[in-house]
Amino acid sequence: MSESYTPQELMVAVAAREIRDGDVVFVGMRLPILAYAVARNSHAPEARGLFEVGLMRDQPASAFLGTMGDPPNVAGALWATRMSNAMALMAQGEVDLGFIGGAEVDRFGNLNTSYVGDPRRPEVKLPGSGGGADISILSRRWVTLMSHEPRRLVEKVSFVTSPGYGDGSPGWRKRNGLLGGGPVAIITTLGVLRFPEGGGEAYLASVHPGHTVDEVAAYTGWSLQVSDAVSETSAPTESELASIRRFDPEGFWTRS
Amino acid sequence: MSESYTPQELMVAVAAREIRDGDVVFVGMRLPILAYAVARNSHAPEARGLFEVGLMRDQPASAFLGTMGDPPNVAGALWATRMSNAMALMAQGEVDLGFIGGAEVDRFGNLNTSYVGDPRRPEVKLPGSGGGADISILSRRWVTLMSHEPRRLVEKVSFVTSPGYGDGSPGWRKRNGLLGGGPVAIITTLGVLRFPEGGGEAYLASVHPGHTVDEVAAYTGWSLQVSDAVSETSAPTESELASIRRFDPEGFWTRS
Amino acid sequence: MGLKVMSMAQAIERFVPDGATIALGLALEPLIPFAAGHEIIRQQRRDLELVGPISDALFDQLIGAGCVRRVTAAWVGNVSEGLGHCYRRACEQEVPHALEVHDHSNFSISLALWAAAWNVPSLPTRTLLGSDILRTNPDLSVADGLVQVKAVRPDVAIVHVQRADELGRAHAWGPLGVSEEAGLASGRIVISCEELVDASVTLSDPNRILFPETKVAAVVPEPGGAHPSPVQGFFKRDHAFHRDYAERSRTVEGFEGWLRQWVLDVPDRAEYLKQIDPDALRIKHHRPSVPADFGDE
Amino acid sequence: MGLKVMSMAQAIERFVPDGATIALGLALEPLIPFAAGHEIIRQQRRDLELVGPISDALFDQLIGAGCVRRVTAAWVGNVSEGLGHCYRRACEQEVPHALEVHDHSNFSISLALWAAAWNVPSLPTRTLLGSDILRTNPDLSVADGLVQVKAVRPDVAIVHVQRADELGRAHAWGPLGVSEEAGLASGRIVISCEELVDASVTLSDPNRILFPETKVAAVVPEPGGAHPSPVQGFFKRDHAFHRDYAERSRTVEGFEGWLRQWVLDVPDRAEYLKQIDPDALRIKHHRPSVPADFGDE
Repeated sequence: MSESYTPQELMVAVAAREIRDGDVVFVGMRLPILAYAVARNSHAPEARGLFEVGLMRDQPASAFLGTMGDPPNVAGALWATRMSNAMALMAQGEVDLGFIGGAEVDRFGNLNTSYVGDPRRPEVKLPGSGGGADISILSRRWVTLMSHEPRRLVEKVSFVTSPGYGDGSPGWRKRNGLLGGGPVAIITTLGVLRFPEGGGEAYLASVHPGHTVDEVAAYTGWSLQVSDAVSETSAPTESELASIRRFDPEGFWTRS
Repeated sequence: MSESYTPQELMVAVAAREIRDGDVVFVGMRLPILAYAVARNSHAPEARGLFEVGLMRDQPASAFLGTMGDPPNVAGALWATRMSNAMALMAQGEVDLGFIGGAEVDRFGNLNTSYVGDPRRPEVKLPGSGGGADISILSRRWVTLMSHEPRRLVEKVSFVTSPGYGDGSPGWRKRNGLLGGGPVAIITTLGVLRFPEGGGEAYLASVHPGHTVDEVAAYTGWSLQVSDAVSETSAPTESELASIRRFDPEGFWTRS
Repeated sequence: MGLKVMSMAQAIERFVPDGATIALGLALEPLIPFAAGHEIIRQQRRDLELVGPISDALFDQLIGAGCVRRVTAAWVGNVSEGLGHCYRRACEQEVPHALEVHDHSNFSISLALWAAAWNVPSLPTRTLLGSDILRTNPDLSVADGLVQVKAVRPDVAIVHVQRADELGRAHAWGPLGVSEEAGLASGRIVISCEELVDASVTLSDPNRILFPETKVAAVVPEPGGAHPSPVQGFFKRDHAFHRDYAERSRTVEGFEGWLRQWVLDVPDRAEYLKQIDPDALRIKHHRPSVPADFGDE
Repeated sequence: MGLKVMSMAQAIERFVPDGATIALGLALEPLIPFAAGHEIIRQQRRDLELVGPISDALFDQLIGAGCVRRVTAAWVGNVSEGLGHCYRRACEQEVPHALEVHDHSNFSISLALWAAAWNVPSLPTRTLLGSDILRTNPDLSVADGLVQVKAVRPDVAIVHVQRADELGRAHAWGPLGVSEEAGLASGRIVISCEELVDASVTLSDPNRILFPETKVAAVVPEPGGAHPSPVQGFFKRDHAFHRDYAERSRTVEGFEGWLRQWVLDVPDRAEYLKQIDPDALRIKHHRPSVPADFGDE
């Protein structure tokens, strides 16, 4: 593995590539804030970022953000409003891509950010949905980022905070009234998992430089399907790295 | 009849007296705007005016208002917001008194501002509810002002835009889920009609100076009940008149 | 960049087709987009559905000119003068043709737009219980002691504001009526503005930006475009103009004369304004808001 | 006049009784009323229900201090650091005591507050379909393919703003989260502010006034009252402070030490601020908004 970038920097670069030019992106906390900044500065100059706190931006904030509500994210915003207005756009299908963080994900892309174990007396109480459930249900497509560990990529999440493809059966989302298309990628510290068109079970699409398919499979809590076309994830380019380091100069998100 | 004031000026003075100090008043168009200004300058210095356009005021506007959305009503406002926020306060029971104009009223205080005749092919198409239906249903108590003519005070309105006491049966409003208490007065060009505690049929409470009970009854489209304690309406005081003329200097509302 | 800026004629041509559902007059009495309405009349749009709470005389004019198939509104008339005579003729005599009316109250039209903004079929409310409006409007129903107000989704909202930039960030101030929910509920938004300003003005105050720019399809610099309605900081309401309209529109002939004078025989807003004395209506006493500091570092 | 202005101790004493349902942290990450929360801890309030979308670390602190019976929220933790350790201990080990949790998403908590603001039992939405949150929160149900979100009516909303006058007209700017609906939904509002200003400042811009003054019960001048959360134009977020809190609150002993240092052994916000370097956090680059002209004549 190259020493020239961290796993988080690679994840940010991969996440940025998920953003298409012109997309309205519902930007989550932490790495996605950087991913938006990187994309906006390279291949997606017409993207718009929507933040649940109640902001829309074009240009990324000019200074480091610890949270999406930090003052540099407000200065120069295109809209400072109420959360429900940002959610209204997403409920109308006007959000092309959302990012969600998760503590646990299963093979069908269901995320748990609420309870590990029985909700009535959990082993671990996680912080909860925030906007995650909203994004998973309402955005047109979404991506999650996660550290690749067997305790995080699990056979079955103990609580579905943010639904992916449910039980994996065809048409599960539509049958249950979920508006958006569902997850398109799980970007981890080891590789990128994707989903078949129309949803279903995740498969390994690419492995990060320095890692192997077997290693990824070993760190996954279910029997991982691997694409015939599995490839090596493209490393961050010089310009992606420069962008990342400009927006996270102290490495708060990408070097800790 | 004294020549020193017009019927409209008397109506404004009477309407102003309906405003209690500290009331939040949902102020309708035309004469009620003046009534609010008069009350605020005399016995109700702590009243607040709420305007459906999306305004709250303490001081009356410093200049003539043709509509509640005129610029002088905005300058110095305590809140400039959306209509739904003003309606929210009323839906919570936070509006003590509302004013509604009407084209027709019946003995139970039901107002018609929509259709005279069959709505599918009306004899007269009136402008509609505006906020009238909302005020009639949601404010704690309300008052209407009207020219006293048999075609306006009718046995039964052809369309209930803004419900008063419905069919007049006890508990009609509560039974139908209406939040507020209903109408308390109909202020006309000839007198003041009031309602019994808890609602029901209107009765003549006072006759304006220069008019008689018989005259009022003759101009009413139903057999009008008259209070045993029917009195003469108190004429506008000097200070009420001064106030009215200050806020309607050209007599746009009160002398045309 | 700047592709949203166009003339009113272009904006109406592109974004208001025959049969469209259009929301306008959304701040109630102020900021009514009369210039847009008159251009719609000039372009002879037909079968429109008009959506709004209270449009002052604009809805009456569009109805009289034969542009309108349906009105979904709380009130149609002339705020300072009373009845809308064209509205009456359409409903009572089918002149110039029949008109479908979906009656609302002010609160319920707001909720219909919020329902569309949030993409739900309807929203519940306690208002309208006991009102015959429930009998005539098929978009209202009662269940479990609450009124269900069906979503109303305009194709386009037309909004006049004090200032906007070329990318569609609009600043409006004063009471906002249902502007915000109507903009969010609509597929697109057409802005007309007193002043086209640099983005440094609009972005200096993102809280005052009324709509997400992604919804704004057109920005029309149109000073005086709300006359005779008031524009805080710019123009007083022209009460005499409303009175004159009320008097002349009492008859079909009177209305047609009015329409020729102020709409059909006038190519655009600039020419229209030459027939009035804008300086007499212009607000001369300024009351600038105290700035808010959006400092970030 | 001026009877609403009081100290934080007075405001909490008068308007936050034991058992109250209180909404706070309503703009999400910015403007969190930490000073108010700390005074609630000092006054040893018990059995509170906390309502809010994301409170950053404030909910965690109130829970750790034993003030809370129920949390109705979308997220409880530490935004830049992750898990809320006191929240974990309460849910996992009933330390300091058991906690009831009504899980929401950000959108659904907003709708719960709008339902209360509009005085309807619930509002419908498409969000949460397919989520197990529907299984654990009794305030959510499914009917006709939509989620019904039950109204949440706080007794009091506590809101930190940039400036307010003595009669309670508050100006806040930057993203507003659910501040507006929470204020309207609540019986009363307690404002804390960076600056107590003359009414000529607030009334110069009535569009920026956040709440109807009739709902505002108290105005507490409390500069720095939102630290360590950010306040546009005044203070940056104190990320290091959040990190320190996250580390120390990992254990009960660590949390108790933190609580003594920053809350229990400090009489008020002025003393608290002496322990930090406010100048290092103060925003020094100003970005005044371009005024809007509210001229009327």
